[in-house]
Amino acid sequence: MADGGTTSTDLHGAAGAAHAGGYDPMAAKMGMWLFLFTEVLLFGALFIVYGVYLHGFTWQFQQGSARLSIPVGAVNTAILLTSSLTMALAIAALQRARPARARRLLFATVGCAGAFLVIKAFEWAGKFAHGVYPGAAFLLEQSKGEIVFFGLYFTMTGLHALHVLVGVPVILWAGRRIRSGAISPEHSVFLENAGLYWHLVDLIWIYLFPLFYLIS
Amino acid sequence: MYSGASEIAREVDAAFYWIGGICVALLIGITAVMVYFVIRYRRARSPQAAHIEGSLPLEIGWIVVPTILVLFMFFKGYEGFKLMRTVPEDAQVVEVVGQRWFWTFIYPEQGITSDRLYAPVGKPMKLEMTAPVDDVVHSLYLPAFRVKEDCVPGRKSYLWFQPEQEGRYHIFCAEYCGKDHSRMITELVVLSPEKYQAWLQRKVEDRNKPVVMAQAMDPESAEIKERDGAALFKTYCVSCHGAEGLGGLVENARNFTSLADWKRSPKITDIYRTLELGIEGTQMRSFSNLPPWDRFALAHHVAAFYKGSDRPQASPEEVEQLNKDFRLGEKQEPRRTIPIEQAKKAYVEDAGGG
Amino acid sequence: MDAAAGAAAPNYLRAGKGLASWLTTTDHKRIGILYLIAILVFFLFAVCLGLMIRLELFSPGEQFVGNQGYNRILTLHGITMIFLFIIPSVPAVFGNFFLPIQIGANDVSFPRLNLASWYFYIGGGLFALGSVILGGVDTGWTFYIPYSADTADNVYLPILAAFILGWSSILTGLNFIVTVHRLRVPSMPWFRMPLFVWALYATSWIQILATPVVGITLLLILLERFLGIGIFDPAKEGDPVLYQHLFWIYSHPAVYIMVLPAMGIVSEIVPVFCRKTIFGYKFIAISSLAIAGIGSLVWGHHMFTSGMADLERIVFSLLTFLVAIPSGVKVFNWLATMYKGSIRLATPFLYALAFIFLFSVGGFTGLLQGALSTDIHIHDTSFIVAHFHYTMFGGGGVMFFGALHYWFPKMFGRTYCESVARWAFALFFVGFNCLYFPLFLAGLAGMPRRYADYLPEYLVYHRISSIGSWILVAGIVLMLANLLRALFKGERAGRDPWGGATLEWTVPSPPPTHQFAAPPVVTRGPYEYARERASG
Amino acid sequence: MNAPAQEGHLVPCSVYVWVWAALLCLTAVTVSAKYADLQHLAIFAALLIATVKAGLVVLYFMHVRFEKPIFAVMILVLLATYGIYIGLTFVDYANR
Repeated sequence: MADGGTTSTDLHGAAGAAHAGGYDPMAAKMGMWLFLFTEVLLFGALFIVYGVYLHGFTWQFQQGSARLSIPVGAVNTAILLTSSLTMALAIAALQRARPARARRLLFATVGCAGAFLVIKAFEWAGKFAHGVYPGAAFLLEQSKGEIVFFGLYFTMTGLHALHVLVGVPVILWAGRRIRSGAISPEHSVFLENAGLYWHLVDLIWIYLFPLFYLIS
Repeated sequence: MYSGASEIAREVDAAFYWIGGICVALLIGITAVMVYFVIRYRRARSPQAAHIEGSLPLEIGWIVVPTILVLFMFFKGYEGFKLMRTVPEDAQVVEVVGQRWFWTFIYPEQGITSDRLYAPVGKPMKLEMTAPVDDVVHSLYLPAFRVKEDCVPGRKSYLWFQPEQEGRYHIFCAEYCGKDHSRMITELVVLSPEKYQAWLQRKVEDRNKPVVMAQAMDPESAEIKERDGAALFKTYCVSCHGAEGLGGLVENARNFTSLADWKRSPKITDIYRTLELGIEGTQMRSFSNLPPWDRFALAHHVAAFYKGSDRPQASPEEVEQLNKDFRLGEKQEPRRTIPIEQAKKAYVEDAGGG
Repeated sequence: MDAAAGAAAPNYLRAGKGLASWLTTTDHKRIGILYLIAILVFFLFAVCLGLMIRLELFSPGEQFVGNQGYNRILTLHGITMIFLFIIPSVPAVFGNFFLPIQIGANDVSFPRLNLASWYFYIGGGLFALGSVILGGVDTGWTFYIPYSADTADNVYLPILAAFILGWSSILTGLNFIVTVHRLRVPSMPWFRMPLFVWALYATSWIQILATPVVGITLLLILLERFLGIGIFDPAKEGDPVLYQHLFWIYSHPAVYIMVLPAMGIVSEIVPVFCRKTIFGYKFIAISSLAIAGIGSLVWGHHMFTSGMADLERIVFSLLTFLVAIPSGVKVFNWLATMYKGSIRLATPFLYALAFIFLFSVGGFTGLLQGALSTDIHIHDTSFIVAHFHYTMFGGGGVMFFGALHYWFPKMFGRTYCESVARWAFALFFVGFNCLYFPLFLAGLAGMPRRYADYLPEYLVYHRISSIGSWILVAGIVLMLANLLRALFKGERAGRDPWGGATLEWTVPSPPPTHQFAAPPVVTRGPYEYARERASG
Repeated sequence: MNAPAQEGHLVPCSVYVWVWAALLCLTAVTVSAKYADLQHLAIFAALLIATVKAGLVVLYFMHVRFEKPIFAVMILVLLATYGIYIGLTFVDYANR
């Protein structure tokens, strides 16, 4: 890279490479970060909604929170944190030119994602079985703040689960590209970006967990 | 612009003149300089441009001076706003409900309602506003008094004004609320204190006038004829049921020209019942705020849309049942049976819960 | 001289043949042209809707579309003009075409993503048009809750349209930011960038930081309608005002997405036609960032009557006034640039002058709306309608056409008929003021906005305004006809017809697909004329 | 910046493991803090811990500590903007 990390403030050095149609991982990474910003704000808007209603319905939110199982949430948190570790280690392994190890770590990440989704599915199914879902007669009988609490719970954890779900094929695709050699220690930005995305999914959960499970 | 009709209006107008004056002066200045430069420095007269890169003092100048100007403008706007939000202690409270697509003004002390806002000269009026929780956002706008505030479903808002002379003033809905937004117009009627008291008195008596069932059931009776069912229909019903009573202007609004599929029956007694209770789960809400006689007049007007002669008639038992259910024959205490009970309850719960 | 260069490498228009070569192109210039075509089509569609609005308001009472028809037309006019015309107009067309050239690059950082943005745009546009086929939508472009959760009209399509268009906008912004950071030629430090690039850079940040908020908010409406989650439903004690907060967190900064790039173009045009370097380059550059920053602090001024806390209204009023200052800095610097210039009154410069005037009218009337007491009177009246048409159309729209005239020779290699262009401009300018100025007066007299019908006392304002709309449309038609004719029959344009000094004027007209065989070397600021050529 | 030869700062794997361990510990802390009687401070304590965790993820897992400063600057722009959104919204709700 023309960049070479020689200047710390100016990042224009890659022009030469780009003129030759070159590979500019710094651009790709910057683009990924900017994309993640939009994800942060997507959830960020929901966190604002959450904050406003927590302020207005503190007591009802606590009631709603009491209906959620802390052990389930805590286990899911641990699983996601672990998946982030395996993801980081996978990138480290690739950088040390150990693609097989990197792929194994990626599969571990996918395994964690699967476990997370399965637990989440059981959790939701349990809620549904108890009549806690938007529009359910049982929920409509509860205090108004609880309806909003569960409206937010399903919206936010649902959107988060959707992000986990999207992450799985991305990681599998990265694994495939490692095998085919398209991702190599020299051309690893796709994997790094997948990692950034995955860590963001983890990061959002880090906030979702206490806000929904731990306020009762 | 309307002539200012109150102290708030004068305060707002003063802000308009200050801010607008500064703006117009600046706009004229900018435009004049621009036009002058274009003429003075056109290529024919000024073939060679000077090389000027900038000037720090000028830049600082046109950052600092506008900053001072806009802070002054902010302050001017703030002054009038403070006045708008400081309600005098002796203000008379009128509750306002905005609904699709009419206004209801409730005088809580007298327990009466009106589709127009009446106010006495010289008395500060505080409007406490809301909208039913199943309705949409409206906004009460009194241009002559320069005041406006949204009626948000399930929440309360307020504004106040003090009329200074008798007259009639427009009230608009300023927040887009759907089909008949542009027809959600009513009036503020400012009366002398004596006339205002007389108006209140008349409304209270009307509200409490016992119903004589025999007359109420007869469309040709003097009492029913005297009350203008057509005008009431135009105010409260037309926007959903249409001037021809064909309905369908909002979802499931009934067609009055047919006898088929009435939720209750098309008998006068059941139309009255619907006016009293509304129909759950639809936009048809209770009109129990209207005086009972008005409701009968309205019921007869609605019934008259069906031109056939086979309209089912209420039996004497049914008439008596209606009388008993709503105690129509008794002289009624001033009461606050108003369509927004529900909305208010929701609000109270909300305030308590928060 | 560009004949020789043209012979060496085919220009981008001729680089591939057939529709497929256009629909699969990753050339930023071709994508710019794709946007131009689509945006003009949507613009003309929305102009027709606007004409219908003015016809309905020609007289009080129902004219020909009725209340509900009016509400639907008004909504579609708003959605189309805002999401499909004015937000993407300058960045997607001229940003795509000229941003890479102006910084000496051969393309944006992510060319394929760039094409994907265009497809997102078209997809969103089709969704919006699809809602017409399904009978239209009557929520207003703001989709205010609870109305949007309650109306019987199909709001799914336009909301999905807005969501998809939001992503198109985000991806374009993302692409531009990375491009500016990574692909500037090494000899162009930040403060040698053309001011158009600065403006686009600031705009891109707004696109990234504000758009997601409205995206998720609109999705919440869908969830509300579909599942009844109750987040905004007053019957479940949701708060409609919170929706308004979230909506305006995006939609106020969106105003600067519409107008910042236009300001960038004015900053390009003014020095070129004055043959003089721009006055206070750094202040104009920084003021773009300042507007972008302060623009995210002021959304609440759309809600002064919504029942927000009084303190919140005061805070937002104060912050609103701050945004006037960087805008003022720009206007004053443009005026100072004209001082002792050598002004050539060509069509692009006329548009720039019109921008300065119209945007000033819009800006100054904005101050009346920023002040609390005056805004409470004019909020939701036709004063607001006049104000935002002066800023959006008089700002963003006018400079879209200004840019079209300025860069037309570069984009298509041909020049248009100057005298016809001036006549069209005159009609445009007269019609514009005739159309929108009376609405200020009507608003001051209390005429609420979004009224399909009105009291007879407002007749005179509406009558003049409706007549103005015909003059304006005549101007637009004449302008576009002139450009269309030039496309086929215009004279060949040279490399640098205006005597511009930014990098796009150093490449042939139209540019070849790879405009720079080697990275150009920039040795001076973008507008330094006085030391070199005497005339263009 | 990814090619090992140029990077010059391959992060030792042990760092990741330590961060992971810290994250798990903090999760345990936040769960147990719930049972400590913190009253209305609880939510702030939970948010504080979550923010520390988020900081660890961003700095180490997401490599911001080892990237060029421009990334940190951009993240600060994001946080400032989001802070404005929250702050100005709450000026309203805290004063209703």
